[in-house]
Amino acid sequence: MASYVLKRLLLMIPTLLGIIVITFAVVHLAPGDPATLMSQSAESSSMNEGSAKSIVEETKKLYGLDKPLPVQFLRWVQRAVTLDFGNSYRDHRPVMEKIWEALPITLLLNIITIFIIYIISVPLGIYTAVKPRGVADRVVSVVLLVFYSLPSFWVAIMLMVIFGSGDYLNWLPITGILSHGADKLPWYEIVMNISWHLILPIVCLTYGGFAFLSRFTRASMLEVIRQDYIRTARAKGLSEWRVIMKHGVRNALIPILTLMGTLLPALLGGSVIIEQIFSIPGMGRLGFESILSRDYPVIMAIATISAMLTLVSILLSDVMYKVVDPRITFDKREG
Amino acid sequence: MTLLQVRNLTTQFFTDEGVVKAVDGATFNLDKGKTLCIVGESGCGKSVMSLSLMRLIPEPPGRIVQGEIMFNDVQGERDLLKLSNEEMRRIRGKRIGMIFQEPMTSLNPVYTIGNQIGEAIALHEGGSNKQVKERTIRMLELVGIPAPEQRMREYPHQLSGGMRQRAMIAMALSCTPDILIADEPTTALDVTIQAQILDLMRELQRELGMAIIFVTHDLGVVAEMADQIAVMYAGKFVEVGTAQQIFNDPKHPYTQGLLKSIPSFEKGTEGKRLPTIPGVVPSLSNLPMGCAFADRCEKVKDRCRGEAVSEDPCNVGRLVRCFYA
Amino acid sequence: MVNERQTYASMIWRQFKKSRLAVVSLFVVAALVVIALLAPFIANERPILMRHAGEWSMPIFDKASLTLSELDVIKDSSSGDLWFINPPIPFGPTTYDLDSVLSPPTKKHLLGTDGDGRDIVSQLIWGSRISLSVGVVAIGIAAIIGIIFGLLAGYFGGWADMIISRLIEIMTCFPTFFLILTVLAFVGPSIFNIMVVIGITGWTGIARLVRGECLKVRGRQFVHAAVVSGARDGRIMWRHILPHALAPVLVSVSFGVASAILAEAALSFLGFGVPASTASWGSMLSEAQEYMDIGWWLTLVPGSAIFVTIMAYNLIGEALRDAIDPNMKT
Amino acid sequence: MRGLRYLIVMFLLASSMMVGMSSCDYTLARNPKVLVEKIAMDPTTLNPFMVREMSSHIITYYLFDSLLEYDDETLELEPGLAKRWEVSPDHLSYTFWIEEGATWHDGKPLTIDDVIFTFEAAQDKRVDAATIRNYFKDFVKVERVGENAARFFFSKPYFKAESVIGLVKILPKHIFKDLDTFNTNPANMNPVGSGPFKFVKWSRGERVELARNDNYFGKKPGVEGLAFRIIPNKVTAFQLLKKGAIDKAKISLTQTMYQTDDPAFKDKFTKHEFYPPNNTLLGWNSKRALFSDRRVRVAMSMLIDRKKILDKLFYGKGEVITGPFYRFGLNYDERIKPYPYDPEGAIKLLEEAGWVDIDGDGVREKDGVPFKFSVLFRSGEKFSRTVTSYLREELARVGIEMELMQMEWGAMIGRLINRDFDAISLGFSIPLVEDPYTSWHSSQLGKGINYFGFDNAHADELLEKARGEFDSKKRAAIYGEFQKILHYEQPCTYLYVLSDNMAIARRFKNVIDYKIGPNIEDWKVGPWPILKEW
Repeated sequence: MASYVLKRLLLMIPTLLGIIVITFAVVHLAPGDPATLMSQSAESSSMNEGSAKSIVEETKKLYGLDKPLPVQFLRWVQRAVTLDFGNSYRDHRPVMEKIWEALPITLLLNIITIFIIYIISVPLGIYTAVKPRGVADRVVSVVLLVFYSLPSFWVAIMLMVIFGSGDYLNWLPITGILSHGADKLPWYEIVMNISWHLILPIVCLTYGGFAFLSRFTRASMLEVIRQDYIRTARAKGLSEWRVIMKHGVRNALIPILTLMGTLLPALLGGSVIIEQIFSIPGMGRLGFESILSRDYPVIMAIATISAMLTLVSILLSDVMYKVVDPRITFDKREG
Repeated sequence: MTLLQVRNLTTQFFTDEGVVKAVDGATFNLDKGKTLCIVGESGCGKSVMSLSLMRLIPEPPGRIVQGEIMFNDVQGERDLLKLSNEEMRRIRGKRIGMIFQEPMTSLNPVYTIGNQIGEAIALHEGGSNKQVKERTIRMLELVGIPAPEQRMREYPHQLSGGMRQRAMIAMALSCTPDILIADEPTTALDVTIQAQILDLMRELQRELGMAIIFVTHDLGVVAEMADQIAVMYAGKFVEVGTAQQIFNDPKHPYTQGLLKSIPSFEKGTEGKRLPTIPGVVPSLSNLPMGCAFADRCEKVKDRCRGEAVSEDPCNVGRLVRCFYA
Repeated sequence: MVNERQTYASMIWRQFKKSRLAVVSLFVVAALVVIALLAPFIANERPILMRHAGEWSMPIFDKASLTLSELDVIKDSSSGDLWFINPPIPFGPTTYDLDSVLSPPTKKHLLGTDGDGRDIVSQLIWGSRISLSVGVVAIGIAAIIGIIFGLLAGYFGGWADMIISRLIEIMTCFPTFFLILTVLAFVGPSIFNIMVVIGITGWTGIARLVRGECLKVRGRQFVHAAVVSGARDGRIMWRHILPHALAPVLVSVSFGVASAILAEAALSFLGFGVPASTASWGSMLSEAQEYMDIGWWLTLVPGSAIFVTIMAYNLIGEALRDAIDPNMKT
Repeated sequence: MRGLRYLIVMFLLASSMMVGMSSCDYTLARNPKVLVEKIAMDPTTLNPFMVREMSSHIITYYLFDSLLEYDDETLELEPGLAKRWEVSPDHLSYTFWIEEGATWHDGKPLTIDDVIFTFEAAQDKRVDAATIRNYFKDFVKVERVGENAARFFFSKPYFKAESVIGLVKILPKHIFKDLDTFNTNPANMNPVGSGPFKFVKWSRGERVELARNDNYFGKKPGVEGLAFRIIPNKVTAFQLLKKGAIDKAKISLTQTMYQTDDPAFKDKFTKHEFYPPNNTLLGWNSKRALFSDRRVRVAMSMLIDRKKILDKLFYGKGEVITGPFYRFGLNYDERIKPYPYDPEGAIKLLEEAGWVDIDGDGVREKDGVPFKFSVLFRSGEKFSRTVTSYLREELARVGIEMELMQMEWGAMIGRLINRDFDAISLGFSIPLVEDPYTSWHSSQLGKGINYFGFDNAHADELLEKARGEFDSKKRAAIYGEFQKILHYEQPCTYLYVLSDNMAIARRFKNVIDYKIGPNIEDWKVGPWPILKEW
């Protein structure tokens, strides 16, 4: 196992390098460059006098963007290996500082989201698999599909108007994650305040995830339940609960674990819209704004860091795979 | 002493294609310490029969629609079909053990052998972890698995087929049940292993004094194991009798056909394959009005197709479901 | 237990038919496809068939023969020599009816108009082209790549697995949205590009799934049996392993089609959707966000369309899965 | 079964939590004397030299002072930090005397050294302020004259020099000592200014807070503080406004027309309409064969029913314009009337130019080339999308095929700067001291911002002449001439100056509706309702 993990960790290096090279190429070859964009506000759609070529070229020189691409790349790599991702073009602040501000917020959101999705979907999937095609199964499946079929931005705005506007139910806050001035309150009130702010965004981030995961769990559970060893377990006289929970779930978890690895990056990217609507300064918004303003150092840093996180989470899920299913070997065809 | 009295057991599957009468009015007795073999071609309802006894028919689509299974052990006589799920659960594994055809898939791949055997012991017998472990090791020793302490930490895929089936047997016998239902336990094994397993079962039967219901399609195995034989065809018992009766004096044309197709059943230990009787078993969802065997029967007469054949309830020791037997 | 010989497909179909919802969904999708194909005939400002000055013509087919202003002149003039059939919805998706801006559903505009006076029904009909093709083409691409790579990696293991796994990792780590953005910036925004990008970034999930199933199935008896009986690798993968992986892939695909439609809507929300000259449900919905409490029809109509389509795809997917899964049968 | 019980418990738990949390009120009280304004994006910097977008611009405006200021009403320059200024007769040197007693927010006095430092910094290539530097092409030097005065020298007389100097925000020398670290100086995030408001706190991505500068040398504002909340989504912003969490926000056309007329809203807010100096236009790339012919460009203008589009699609919230100047400024020549909507006239012009539908496919051709082009605009931008897609239909009626090409802003600017487009839909924000030289002089064709390929000798002459004309009336006359040429040539079709609509909380009094926008510094705080921090 240890050597396997080590091997995988080593294999991450070329992958990471590949990601960095591709990102760098894509970012720098994409039309529009930061110097040009710096001359123009990305927020209004009108031009001003600033985009004369002379201004743009002067700014390019200042940022070293006039150098050939390979030189720029090597410079970047040189700094990146010491985890120095440079300063943002947009506001000259260290990139890591910006990411450290945004990351905890997104992580908070996403961890709660993943947790809620799993804690609801997996039992739902198991439950519906135990009594397939029953009334409960059908109702759950239709309700979850209804959820899944609603575009998140539409739901977000709908919920915001209903629960957070002055017109209808003025119950919930619709921006940020902490009330202004609440940071001076005792910690438990801060926790309450944050939870209160998180209700709407978390609802919007989670509701769509239930359908896929619970259906997936159901499918995988259904297959497991038909296996012979479930019959064996029943023949042993185990209670139905124990049969499902011990002999069913662990086997059904195997394909669900494969999903875990891909869930993290999806959630990192998927929150752009929700962060935008609920004015949450997280990674999604940071990334989106960086892309719009061609803020190369930030984009590169986000790509690198999220790639690393993703790689680690994929590795983790593979290792878990191995832990959960003793049959799996990662070598060529077993004899 | 009669341990199990099955009367008119009927199990049906309600599918989209119609009602499948997988077991239709099965009636037999099982005595303590004896072996009953249920014989028949694949798809005739043998496995459903054995699962019905355990009340392990997947429901829906299956259901035991009628009959009774009188089980008579130290706690007295009771109808298994009338027990609550909880009561039935306490009988499974404890009073009636079961082993299956495919030892690989019948063991949970993600738990160790020891875990899976110990689970049943802990459930029915209780005891500390240590006691459970000791008993598990004892069971593994009993079924002839070498180095049981080490084996019990292994996963099913690390064992050979024969070892797996031994482990299955250890699991089924871990609580010294009164009855062991063995659903084609040797079919998936190769011949030498098969013989070892059969020997093991006989040995254990002697040692532990349990009754065995042995489901198989292999008459050679039957000859070796059976005290009583029930021949099953299309969901019905067509002939029930002692091993001697069936082998020496088969009455039903189907039984006769089965026996004829073995050249020499006296030394059947090699387990030669049974050449099939012409035709196939009819679809259980669409059985003919009269005798289900009519289409394949050499002695078929008009009456066979027109009228249902009833069995003779008085003659429990020997039953033949044929007008012309 | 079935007597008559059946082909695999007809067996699937028989199983599939059992889910009434799925059959309804199939009809819904079929109807959508028909609507999408016939969009020009259903909602168009040009007549389908016209007889003018003794000459027959079909103005919807080509821009030929008449420009629209000529057509207006002809239609306005009360000359007896004119005869024409208009499509049932006599508005194109970008026909601006400036006299009924933000009109609620009326006889003239069956589902109202948007803030620019464009007919909602017409946009809906034309938008079905985008939304359907986005889902199907994008996930089609993703499924093909995913299945091939997943099989290769899962079956051969070793180097193939390692390389493909790296590729999967790279793709998974790549911010999908950025790729879409860049590609659109490079080659210009078009619906085709959006589809391709969603496709080439979406295959990794399927590949991982197939690979996982492959690993699981590889050790089973029937694969060994096939290997022993001398079957070629391709055949083993295709005939023996793929059918086992197909069920989860189908689930993935059905959800994938739905999520591609949603992705298009999300892109529209962020301002990177399909070009403005093509109506799409996503762009309709994202434009409607401002009108949420004043023009219910603007949100409800495209919202329902997206909703119904996604539901249909998902229900079909689920029914298909149940039908195909060899273990489901009793 | 236990599973079901688990689910029900989970569900009840979740919903009771939600209801419980919803019914509680965690709001805190809000200071009614602080004005909360919505901005769309996090500012990138609070250093006025490096400002590149609206958010930073709005905030630094209150933090820093310049030597001169605009009068909101007359749009003329008036004293700011400088109490008076003099121009030499040859218009080559400008002397400014600064106010005594002006201080920085950290208490240090603002001296002439700060002024000189500011202009030296503006010249330095290390400083990320190429946009400002661009205005100082003809600037020679600045020198100190006496205790409180500085003199600026130019190499050429240029009427705009006064405003170029006067409008640069003055930076504190004692903070920015070293120009090497100018771009990354912590003060860029934590600024020390001299303006009517001082910096308090910046919670990234959420809000920026300013407090009134009670030591301000000039007129002190009526509000105690400003808070800028960063709300990217306009629907969110509008809901927040209705919740009473924002006091001042731009509202969209739809919101203005449909969602702000209920008594509840009117009870809390007043609506205002402003005309920021921003002209929208459709540019035709004259360097492309298709639009090299003046008649084609004019025909295009005649095919756009500007009045109708404005009235029907934009509720008349704007005015049709014909030239590059601010509609309500001195230079705009109202006598020039827009080309009327006249498809027949346009068709005639097109046919004169040789564009006739010969092969009868419904599209006009010339020399076998069909009349097809694409119009570029920013994706997600509603105005351009509406105008271009409406136009597309109109053009189709006369046999012109126009393809809509929307692009993300960065990519679109790239195309614009490289002149890689057929036609483009744009907005142009106009500096208040107008000089169309950079946009229309032929010298600006390649490197400058003359994007549409306008090249006219007479116009060049007029533009050069105007640069040396210091009498604003006379200059306006020259520009009137220029506008005529531009109108005749139609290198672009000017569309509208559109209005900005704004909702302002009623508790603010003395809100004056200048054409160009409101000035918070005028406002007083009246009686207030209970306010919450949402």
